[in-house]
Amino acid sequence: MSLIFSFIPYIKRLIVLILILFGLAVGFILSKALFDLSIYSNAVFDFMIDKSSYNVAYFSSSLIGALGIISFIGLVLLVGSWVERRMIAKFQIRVGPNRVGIFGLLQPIADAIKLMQKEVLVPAVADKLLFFIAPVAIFIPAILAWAPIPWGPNMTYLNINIGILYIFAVSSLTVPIIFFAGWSSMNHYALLGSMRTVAMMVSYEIPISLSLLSVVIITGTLNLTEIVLWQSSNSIWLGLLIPFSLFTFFFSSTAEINRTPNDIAEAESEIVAGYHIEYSGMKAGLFMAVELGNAVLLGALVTSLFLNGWFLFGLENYIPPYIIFIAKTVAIYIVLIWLRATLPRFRLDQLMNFAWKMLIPVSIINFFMIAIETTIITNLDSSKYIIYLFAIINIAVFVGLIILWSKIFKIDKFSPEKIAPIFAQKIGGIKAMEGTKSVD
Amino acid sequence: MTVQENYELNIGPQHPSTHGVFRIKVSMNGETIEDLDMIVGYLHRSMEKLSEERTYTQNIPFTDRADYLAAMSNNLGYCLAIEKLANVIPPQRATVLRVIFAELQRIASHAMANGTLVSDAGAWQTPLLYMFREREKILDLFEMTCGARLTTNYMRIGGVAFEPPAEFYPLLNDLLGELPDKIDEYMDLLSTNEIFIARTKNVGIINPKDAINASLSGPALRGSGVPWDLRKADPYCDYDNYDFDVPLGLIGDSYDRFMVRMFEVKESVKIIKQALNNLPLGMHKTQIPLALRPEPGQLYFRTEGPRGELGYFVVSDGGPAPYRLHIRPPSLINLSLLKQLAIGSSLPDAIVTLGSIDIVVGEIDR
Amino acid sequence: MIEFSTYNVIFFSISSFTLISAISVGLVNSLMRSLFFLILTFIGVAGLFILLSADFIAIAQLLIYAGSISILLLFAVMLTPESSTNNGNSKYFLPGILIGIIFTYLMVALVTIFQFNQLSGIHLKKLDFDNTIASIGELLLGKYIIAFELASILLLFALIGAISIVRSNESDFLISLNNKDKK
Amino acid sequence: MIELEYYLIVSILLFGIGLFVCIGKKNIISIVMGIELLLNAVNLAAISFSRYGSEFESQSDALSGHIFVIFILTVAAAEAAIALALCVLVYRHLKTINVSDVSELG
Amino acid sequence: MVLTNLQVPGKELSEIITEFSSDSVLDFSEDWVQIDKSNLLKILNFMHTNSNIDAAQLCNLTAVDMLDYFEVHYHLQSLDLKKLYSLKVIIDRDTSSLPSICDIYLGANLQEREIFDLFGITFTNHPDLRRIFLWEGFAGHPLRKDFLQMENVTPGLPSFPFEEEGKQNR
Repeated sequence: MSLIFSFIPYIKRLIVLILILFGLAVGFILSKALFDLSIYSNAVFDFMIDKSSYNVAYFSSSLIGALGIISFIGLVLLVGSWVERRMIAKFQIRVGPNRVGIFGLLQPIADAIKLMQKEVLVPAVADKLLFFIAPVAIFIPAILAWAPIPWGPNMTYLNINIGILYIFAVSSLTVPIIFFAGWSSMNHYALLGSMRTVAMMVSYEIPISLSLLSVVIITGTLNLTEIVLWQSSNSIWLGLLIPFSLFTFFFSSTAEINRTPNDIAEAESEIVAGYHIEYSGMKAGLFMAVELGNAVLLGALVTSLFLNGWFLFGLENYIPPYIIFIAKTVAIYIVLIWLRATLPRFRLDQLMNFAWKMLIPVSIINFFMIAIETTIITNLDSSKYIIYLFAIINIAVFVGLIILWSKIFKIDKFSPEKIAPIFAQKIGGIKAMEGTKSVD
Repeated sequence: MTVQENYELNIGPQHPSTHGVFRIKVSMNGETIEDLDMIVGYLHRSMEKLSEERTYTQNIPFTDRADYLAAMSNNLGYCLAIEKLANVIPPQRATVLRVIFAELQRIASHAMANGTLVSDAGAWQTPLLYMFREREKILDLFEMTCGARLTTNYMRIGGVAFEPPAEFYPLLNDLLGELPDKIDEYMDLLSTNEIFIARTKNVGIINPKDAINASLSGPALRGSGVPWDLRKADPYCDYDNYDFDVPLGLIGDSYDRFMVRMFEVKESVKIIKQALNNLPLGMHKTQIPLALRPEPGQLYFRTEGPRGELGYFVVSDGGPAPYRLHIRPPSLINLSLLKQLAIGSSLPDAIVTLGSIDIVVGEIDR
Repeated sequence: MIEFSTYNVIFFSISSFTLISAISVGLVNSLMRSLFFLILTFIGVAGLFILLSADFIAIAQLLIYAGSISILLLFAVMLTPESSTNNGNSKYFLPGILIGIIFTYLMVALVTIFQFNQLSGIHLKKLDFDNTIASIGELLLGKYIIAFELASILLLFALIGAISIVRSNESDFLISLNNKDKK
Repeated sequence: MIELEYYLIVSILLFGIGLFVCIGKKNIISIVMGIELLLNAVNLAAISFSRYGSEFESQSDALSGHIFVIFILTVAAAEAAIALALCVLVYRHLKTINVSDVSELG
Repeated sequence: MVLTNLQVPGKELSEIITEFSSDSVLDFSEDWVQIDKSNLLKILNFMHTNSNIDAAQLCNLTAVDMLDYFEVHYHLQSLDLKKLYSLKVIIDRDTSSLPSICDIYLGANLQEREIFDLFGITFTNHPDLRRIFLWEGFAGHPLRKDFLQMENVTPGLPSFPFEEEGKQNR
């Protein structure tokens, strides 16, 4: 009997595993119907078109799409915080939340409820209007930026042909809002935090725009869906073709959304919580939710721009394409959590030096290289395999540039190979020290 | 730039990176620190006044509440001082047990110091929890022998309070077995991590002459390369028949102090192994008269605590209680250079420097 | 004559939103709040551009006005500390209102009298630009290439000038920190 | 239907408000804000003309309004940068950015 | 009279000091040398700079309230010669002030502030002499023996709590 008892915790996990597999199987069988979710909004459109005018039909069908995306974001916010806490716990050899619900799955809901019933404190000297508007206003760009993301073959909510520029404009809207959040709470820490964020975000928008520019040049369109189609038609992932843009985009947008290793804004050990220090209750919850939403948004952007969106070597004909897209997004999100769990934080001026002295010049060079390559690809219409040659060249140049640059600017002042300890030959003060110095 | 008045910032008593109730008033111009003022005393219990109304044995629990992260080494220092004053000779087995527990406490306190330094530099407490894994094992060993994990109150005048239980030695052996490669694991995780190097290299550099003049001691002094360790210079508890090395730093920045503490843990493991090999049999405590009355006189006795030179200045007037007991706080005196180090540097650097000097507020305020 | 259709509703709501926030830029007494309403006006004008199906210009407006010029104004307000509180009215407050009203009255009269609709045909042929960005790109680098280059030079001079004016001696934090690393 | 006139009236109102802010405000930064409002009003008028004009033969002619606005955007950005640099300089020397105080030349 | 093994015996230290400045050693015993308050700085400077004494580091600075006078103890150590020197200065209770040694030993700064805070001994030309532990408005100095003016309470512990009379092994 004791044998069975010792298996109790494992039986629980076994049951959950079986449940997940069963769900996948049912989903797979049903997925023939769930392949392309746009059928449903079109059906609503056709139904409404003969009932009333074009605008009302268009509006109601787009409502269905919006509902889909907002529910996905809601799901992400709930499950995301659970995944993040469990992952960081696993990195730190501890268990993470497992009390509330099975495996702690209800922990995010418990957090949300706790935050909601907390009293909302408003500093007396705070600028009431900006103080109340900032947390709400910071959420709008985070959701707006989801519109042009291509989930599936024709499942893009807003298939506008300036997709990248739209995302760039919406993300640059958050900067003044963060500043108002920090400034309006009239707290020294908050002001210092918001000034730091604004300085960092402004100086990291340039590397992002340069890296996105090289993507636009090589694919020829700004529309995200067409970028994904270009990647699948030329059967190469942009992440491999232009690796430096992928690195720049990924690193600079960690700075843009204040995640480690550049979470300067709310650096716990220095300025306690940066710009959202005075917010309590659900307002603080909103700021944390936005940070989580931005992280997953970054994952979605990287997958659609660099990792060939919903294509996975022909797998998309069997599995619904948006499942692949979500899988890739979650993969990038896990990389972000991994960064957050392990890396310490940059100092602000190191961050700025890195952006201005390393990222911008090297991405300009990278941008020229890719311009040359696109002219070769488009005008000389050479064979299809030249792209792979370019991919290899680009990777080599990428590695060479980074090593070259770090040597020129001697950014790595300290070569980090293993350090041999220096032991004292004889015990004493200054004279004894001269002894040891001359020896080694 | 425009001459606006400096930007007052209170890194106040409640702050994640001040290691306890310790307040720094900083006036900054932009990101650079113009002026720094340390405000101490939030944890001042006036231990020295209380110790004048308690007998020598009753004062032992005070000492492990002075530096609550290194209770064993505090007890050791106090008991050795009183034994020397009342010339009580502890049995051989007690001295070796004392060395074992003092070195275990040094490992636990260094794990705490380096862990908090790394989480000050920004890593989300991951290295801290790795180091706490070892610290937990050591604290379990303490709990096994003397019932308490933090304020151990384990040493008595004339020996050690209890004999460690039977299962103490096998547990200690396999802890010592796995500890060195755990240290290598942290070293790979941190010492070659570019961001950690960028954050701690050339931060808070103390040159040896200033370190000696400002009477720094312990890892802060050895970080600047000064080869001074009381266990070698003034061997108490017959440390001289253990062979171990004293690691030194190169230029005295936060990175060197971090590495000095890391290597010191390895040396402590060597010491404990040698101590365990020749642990003599015999009594763990000699009998001392209940009303211990050392003859009038004064004594300044020093031991090498994890944070530096832990001195006890005892003046006795022949009565059962010390006429005057002064504890030399290494944490407080190591801070005498903090102002020069912080002025001119930025706030994150000052926080990392404070973390690398490794203070415990209980010891500062006594 | 204005029948109720979604297009009208959207137009009137966005334009009233823009005008109200534009008015409150002038009337609010704290400079930071007036800056906030200015950003709302920029977003409202971007909405109007979308109604005029000029999608590239709407996004560019959002990006440049609401994204960067507002940050410039933010930094200016921060660098002049006590100014961020008073957004008081100069002594020409009433003449300002008078001039504003007279100007709008005259221009509106001009617009209504000259019947712009008849001049440019009653039912204006609405050109639905569906894809403006491609043709704007060609125009910018085709017909207006000189103006494009001049604009880039102008931007270069303006920014270098602005930086060299404001930058004072070596008190800049980043420089001082770099020198510290170097020695 | 929404005609050209409605858009022109909105841009004129915006222009009037810009004028009011420029004239009626004491603070240099508010005046710069007023100028931004004026430029926005001009942009709006340009785009509405390019949208409702019917004499254009091809789309490229119709887009001339857009090009016009793009150049206004760049000029506005450059002008705002210079204006605010000057404003900071004025503050540094005269400790005030109140327009009526900044009157003597010396 | 107890000596730690690095400590230089009083007699030897007093000879060194008298040979430097004759009248400054007022008294010495096995483990301390009492020097005159007036030329304290001169002696410390001499010990700090002289190479064969080389008192490089100030270990400890404490004060003891001996009911009718204060004793301030300086423990200096030389790292290279591995020697510990302990000096003592006697100052009377009412005009309790001493010259500050901050400019010779930087480490003395905080310790002198602590002595000022707990004993009330003022150190002349100390960089910023103010209370370190207690708040400014605190009346009195706790470590003085006459701090608690209760009538039947005598400072210190006169006898062991459970001891019967006569059997104390004084």
